[in-house]
Amino acid sequence: MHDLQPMTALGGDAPQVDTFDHVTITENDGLALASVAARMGHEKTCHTTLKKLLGAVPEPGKAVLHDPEAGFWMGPDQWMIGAPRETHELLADHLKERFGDTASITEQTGAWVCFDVIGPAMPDICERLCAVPIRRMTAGDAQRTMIHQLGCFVIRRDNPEHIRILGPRASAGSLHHALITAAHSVA
Amino acid sequence: MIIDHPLLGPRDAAEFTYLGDAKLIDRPDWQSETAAKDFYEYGYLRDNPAGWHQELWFHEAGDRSWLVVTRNTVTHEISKVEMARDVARARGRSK
Amino acid sequence: MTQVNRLPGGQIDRSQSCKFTFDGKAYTGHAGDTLASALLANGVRLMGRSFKYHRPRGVLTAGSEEPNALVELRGGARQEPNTRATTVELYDGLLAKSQNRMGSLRFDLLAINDRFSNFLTAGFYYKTFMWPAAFWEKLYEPIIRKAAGLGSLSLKDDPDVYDKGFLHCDLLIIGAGPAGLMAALTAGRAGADVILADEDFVLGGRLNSETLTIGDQSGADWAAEVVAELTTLPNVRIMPRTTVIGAFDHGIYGAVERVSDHLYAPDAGKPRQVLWRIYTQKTILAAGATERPIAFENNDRPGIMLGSAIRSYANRFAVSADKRVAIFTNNDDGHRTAADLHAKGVKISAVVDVRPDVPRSLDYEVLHGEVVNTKGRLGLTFAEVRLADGSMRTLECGALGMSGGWNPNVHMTCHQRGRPIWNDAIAAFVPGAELPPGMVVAGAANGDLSTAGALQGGATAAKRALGLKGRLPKLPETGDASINLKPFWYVEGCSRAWLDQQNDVTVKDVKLSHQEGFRSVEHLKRYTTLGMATDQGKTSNMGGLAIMAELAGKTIPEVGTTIFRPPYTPTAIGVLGGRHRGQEFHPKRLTPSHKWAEEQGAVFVEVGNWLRAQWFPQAGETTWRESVDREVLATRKSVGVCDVTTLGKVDVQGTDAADFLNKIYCNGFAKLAVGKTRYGLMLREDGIAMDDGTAARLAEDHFVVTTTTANALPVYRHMEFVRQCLFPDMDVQLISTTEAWAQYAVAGPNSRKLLSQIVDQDISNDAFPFMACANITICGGLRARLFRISFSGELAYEIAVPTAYGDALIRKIMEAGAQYDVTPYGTEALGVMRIEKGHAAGNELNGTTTALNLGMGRMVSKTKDSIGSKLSEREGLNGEGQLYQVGIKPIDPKDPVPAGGHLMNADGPVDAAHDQGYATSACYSPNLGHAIAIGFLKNGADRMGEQMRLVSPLTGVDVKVEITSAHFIDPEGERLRA
Amino acid sequence: MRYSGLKVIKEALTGHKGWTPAWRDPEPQPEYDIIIIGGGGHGLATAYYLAKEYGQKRIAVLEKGWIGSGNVGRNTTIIRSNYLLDGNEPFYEFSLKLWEGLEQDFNYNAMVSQRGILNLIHSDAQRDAFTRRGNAMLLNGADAEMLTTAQIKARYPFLNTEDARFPIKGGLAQHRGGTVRHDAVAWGYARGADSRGVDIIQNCEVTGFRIENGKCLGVETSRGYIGAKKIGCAVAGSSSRLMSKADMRLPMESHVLQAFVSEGLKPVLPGVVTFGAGHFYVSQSDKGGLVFGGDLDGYNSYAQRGNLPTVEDVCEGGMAIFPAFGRARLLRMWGGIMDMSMDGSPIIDRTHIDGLYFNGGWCYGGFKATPASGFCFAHLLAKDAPHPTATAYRFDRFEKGLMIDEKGMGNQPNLH
Repeated sequence: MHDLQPMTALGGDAPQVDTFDHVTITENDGLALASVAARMGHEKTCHTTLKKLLGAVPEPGKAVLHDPEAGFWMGPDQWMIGAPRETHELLADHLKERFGDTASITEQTGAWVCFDVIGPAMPDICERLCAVPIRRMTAGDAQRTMIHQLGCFVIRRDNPEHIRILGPRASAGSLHHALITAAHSVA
Repeated sequence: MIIDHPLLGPRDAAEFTYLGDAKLIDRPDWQSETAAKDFYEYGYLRDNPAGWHQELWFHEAGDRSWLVVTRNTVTHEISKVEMARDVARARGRSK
Repeated sequence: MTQVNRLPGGQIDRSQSCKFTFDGKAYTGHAGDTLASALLANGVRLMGRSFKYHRPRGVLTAGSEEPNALVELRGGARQEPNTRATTVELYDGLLAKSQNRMGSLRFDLLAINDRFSNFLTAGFYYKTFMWPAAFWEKLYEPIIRKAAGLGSLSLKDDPDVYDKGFLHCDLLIIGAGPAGLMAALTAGRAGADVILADEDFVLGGRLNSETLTIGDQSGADWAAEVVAELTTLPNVRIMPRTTVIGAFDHGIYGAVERVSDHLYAPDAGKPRQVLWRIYTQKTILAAGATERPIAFENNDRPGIMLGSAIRSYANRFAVSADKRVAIFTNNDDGHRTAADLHAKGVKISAVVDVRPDVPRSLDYEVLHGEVVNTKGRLGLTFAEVRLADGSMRTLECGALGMSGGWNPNVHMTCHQRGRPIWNDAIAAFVPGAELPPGMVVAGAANGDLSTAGALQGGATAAKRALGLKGRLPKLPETGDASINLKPFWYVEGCSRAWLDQQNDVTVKDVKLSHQEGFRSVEHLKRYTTLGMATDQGKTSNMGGLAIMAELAGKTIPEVGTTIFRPPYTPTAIGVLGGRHRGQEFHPKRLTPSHKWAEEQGAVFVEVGNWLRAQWFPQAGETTWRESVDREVLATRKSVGVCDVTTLGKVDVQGTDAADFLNKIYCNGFAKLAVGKTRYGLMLREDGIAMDDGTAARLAEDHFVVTTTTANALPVYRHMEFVRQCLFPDMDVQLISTTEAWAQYAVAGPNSRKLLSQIVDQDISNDAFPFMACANITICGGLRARLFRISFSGELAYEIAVPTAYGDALIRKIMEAGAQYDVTPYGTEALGVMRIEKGHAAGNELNGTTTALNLGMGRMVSKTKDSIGSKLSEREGLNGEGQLYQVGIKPIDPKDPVPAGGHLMNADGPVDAAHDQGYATSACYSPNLGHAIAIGFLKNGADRMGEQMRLVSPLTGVDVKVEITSAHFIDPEGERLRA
Repeated sequence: MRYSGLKVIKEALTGHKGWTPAWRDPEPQPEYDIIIIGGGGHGLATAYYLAKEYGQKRIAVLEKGWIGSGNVGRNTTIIRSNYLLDGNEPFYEFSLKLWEGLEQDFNYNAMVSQRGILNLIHSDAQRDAFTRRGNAMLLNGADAEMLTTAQIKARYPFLNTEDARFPIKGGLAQHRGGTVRHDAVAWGYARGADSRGVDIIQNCEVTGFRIENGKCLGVETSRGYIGAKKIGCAVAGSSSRLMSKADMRLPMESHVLQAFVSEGLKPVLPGVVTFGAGHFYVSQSDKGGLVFGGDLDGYNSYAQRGNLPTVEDVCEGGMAIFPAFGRARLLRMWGGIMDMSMDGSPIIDRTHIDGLYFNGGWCYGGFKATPASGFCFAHLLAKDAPHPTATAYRFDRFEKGLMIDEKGMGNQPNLH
């Protein structure tokens, strides 16, 4: 086994947590991610495998919040699969084994920073960040949108006060800054 | 503006990048005898109508789909939004 | 000073006193006052100066349409010019100054302009100031600029922050007067998601300014009760202090919420204002109406106000505009003002009514006639009235209310294509048929000037907008009636009668404009500046139009209006910029080695949104060149390492992946072996080079494509276009992986030795030759990718690991490379080495160069179809006289060869007509010991060894140079393959 | 009537009774030697120079609305000749020279204000590109100066150089650049043309061309048929619509460009500043308003209005370099329709139809070109040969691969 230590997207050894009166913003460093894109002519098989994996095929604009693998729709015939990194460090390899030639698999773990925003002020914060209709979204809604000029995924979780935001990892600092200032604004 | 994405529903046009006339789908045959002229017209001439216009938009901050949007250039009204891939196939494009 | 004009009653909070100063003088008002009402309460009528003639100005209105009472609010960096005193909520410690004056407000030296007003008529400046030509910039213009303008900016950075936000609703209601409130109540009770926005800080609109009753309550109490109910509805969002500024396409509205403007300063971390982008299905415009003035001689003196404003001040703010008030009206509304004031004990000098059948009053005198002139230097003292029988009367008064009728606030109905239509009954423009989609108009904004009509209109509009069935709820009784207006715009024979009080446009100016042929409304506006003041014509346009129509022998609707444009009221530029300021203007992209590079003291440079290490200064190095030279020499001598994560990376998979690359690259990829990498040149369809990079074939159906840092996004977009729109049946899948991998270039003769200690497999030249690529593991098991490619021209590799391990890898490389003195290098050294090697980069791929220009003409395959190949064959892009990429070196090694310099024949003239080419990229080559450049030269391929001049008159350089191959170092490429 | 300070004084003392209309309002005649379609800056300038410089008679300008109601009345008033490429720089420098003597030439104060224009530089690559451009300007006889950040700061002390996301590393200045009172340009040319006998016919919309055997004989208008020996089209923004009546497809798209003006302010900005790392440029009008703009909205449009994202984008750029502008208020915004050509450069050329000439594709650079555009179009119409500074603006340059692409964006008009 190698001895290289990963660093979080915000540049720390451990994920960052910011606590406000009405909301907590947590850097979530525990996600392994890989994209799955159906190969042409293999869409049905690919769907079957997805269904076995997640329990359902995520529809456009939706996530399937399944355990341990969860997934959301990224684009036509393309999904992002996530799982705990501790147990799924080689998620992409495992998916490749399961999907074989029916799908193109690409490791995405390193491409994203993930923040969990939890608390009663979550909708107010969201309204200052992006154009998703946050108060009309329900658990399992997943939309890609712009936050501070960054293309992000916004996923509404089971807890009605919880939103998960995936943003481009290289801009983790800027995204974090946007979240924190929004939290200050509405606090 | 709001573009009613065929898969995702209404989305702010600010999430999209604009390319132009959807005739850009109709790329000429490179081996045709008139290829030089065809490519010039394909690349450079535009109807540029004041009225209904089919045009290409890319959902850059979304699902990365190219869409064909039928929009009125005078009123900005949008009457139809299609997946560009479907339009391309319907116009006979393949591999 | 005491509040001499304060009346009993009103909606101010007398328990809360607010101290404030105006022009350095201290006053006191109450919470609930505006600055204007508090000044009036304190007997202050003179509040400003007009734009051109610097005439004394007092408050004209009680709302956001105020053209006169503009002040510089607050001080220091928060100084806020042109702030309407009528909309400023009074707070304790408020500081305001008058503006647009030279000297004091009372003794403005520029008031001399008024004396010369006869020379300064509309458009006078187009006819003079032309001689001598140079005097315009030197003399005339500076004087004009200094005298013009209104308030001043502090020129300090705005210390406040601004937010942006996004709201979604079923129904947006603009305006919370009787119509808006009734609409909100109807929609809110029906369960719709409603946003109710009003620019005022108290909801109710005119109800707060009137004495009329709704049911058994005062209008203001009714409004408060409705607001209280709305507050309890979770589906209704009430937004006071929020101005909807514009109706944009497809139901998107911009709105500005003034979160902190009523405070001394925003609370820590809180924004001053928020720009909301509201997405709504339906909209009810209930923006009310604006009263209009009447033009008569000297109708601009402080104390002369809109009648409705006088009523607002009296009823809502408990302020009388003066001890003695006269009214000039063409409708019943003027009489309401008189009645309300009289009831509060204010002396009414008289009501002057132009209508023959004047309503009588037992309480005050009513005259049938016209106000023909006024007196009073800094404030109104007398009004001269010509009675219907021709006799004259002088009225002593300190305030005069003008009631010329009401203009519905139709602005937002016209923000898209709509044009208003004329309504004879109220002699005003009302919303036309073509409204922004989803919009319904209600109440006074729709020309319905009665309260009963507003309530009914609001309820009906809500039902219509939401498609609600059933009957209207029972509406309360109200006590107002029609205003019986007789259209009357200006007093016959007047000349210096103000239409646009701020810009000093008078009746005379409109007449002159017509005389000189400026007869369309657009010409009138532009020639006279009528309606171009900060009130956007709200108080001025109609009068001008009416006179224009009369002069042209047309009706007002035939003359038409100018176009209403956003914003509805002037909007702080700061709030439109939001949080995107300073370092947050654009997000930053940091590479995985950023933290490590900071520890090394790296100097960073912006590359798009990326921050990249530019060089790594070491102790004792005093100039950047020293650092860069060291980095280059060390790399070429032993080994260097550079973070190249920023290069775009696209994962291309699928059974047609190779065919796809054949389309997007002008050179061939079908035959590239698995485990090999190839350089690829991508053309735009117009045949011009778009981008270059490499494609590594990791498997039969899997390529990794790299793009330049700058073009990562457009290239990805282009690839998706080709995939989805041109070849929709190709089995190929794309996804960007730019940020998924941390990638480092390890370059130099010792790079293999260094990496051998890190990677888990054999990378000898045989096992891993030049242009090889593979999925590998490093450090005993971490997944990684290795590419044997070189930008520096040295034996080199690029190694990639998942981003989270990028920091660990750079530290590992430094540790493993210590024995070879591994040197981190930045973008500058990277640039030097690629220029030494003659590699094209952004400066060469400038969007106008072809493969041929870049010396790669033969790469464009003729045996396949690829994007851009056909149009690259055009005659103008081929043949004699084309530019070719060349190397440029100075004859005298001490000379610079600056990028941006132009190449000229050694013995020819130096001018544009004889331009031979230009240098694109230049650097000092520490390996060669002199400056070098690459550039483009006409027929350059045939001119090797030629001596030329490189001139840069802009930077004072003119040097002799020699044209060489662009490959300054290792032209045969032996090092690469070592 | 000649305008002068003396005349103004005389009129002021005699009740302004002597002022006459700045141009006549003639009925259209059945036939003219030359018809110019489009009463904007370019069309009026063309007519003016045809009459004044090329001795042409019997000229009419047909305008569908009121003169000056198109782009000459809705731009951000900037003039400059800071171009890079051979096909452009001599032309725009010619234009700038015409601006310099314009007011005396047509006896109208259009307030040509050579207050200077400054393009900020934020990267080394940009500096290299601007160096090349500045040298091209100097080699073409224009003026250019590379300024240091300190020199810029001395002139614009409130420019954000301390906390800038993209540091300001210098700037390319053209001191002869500046601003002009845009409406006055139309009026000045109209008055000058009218006084030389040109018929300016307003509210006369061209509805079609009468073309027989490949020759254009005249135009159908809302006021009847009008014949002409030569017809020149100069209808920026409406070019495609008009030329489609002659069955022509053009290498251009129509796009909306928004512009903005703030409330009046005491002088803060001495010259014109453009922000090279954002989408923002600004100057201050003589009335005191900050006049600013940025990028196109980006989609084809004939609606003279834009949308909120572009408004925000422009103001973000403004706040990034001038954070002191935050407390100034935006007073008005509007949109103009730009005929964006495929390489970002204009066309002044004959069409394939005899007697029909075209001037258009000015993108958003048409205002500064007004005098030279009129002059060169007049030259083409009068002599049937391009003016020496406008030889590159041909229709066939796209088919031949001779694009004049200053920005290097290729055949995508919204990127120019």
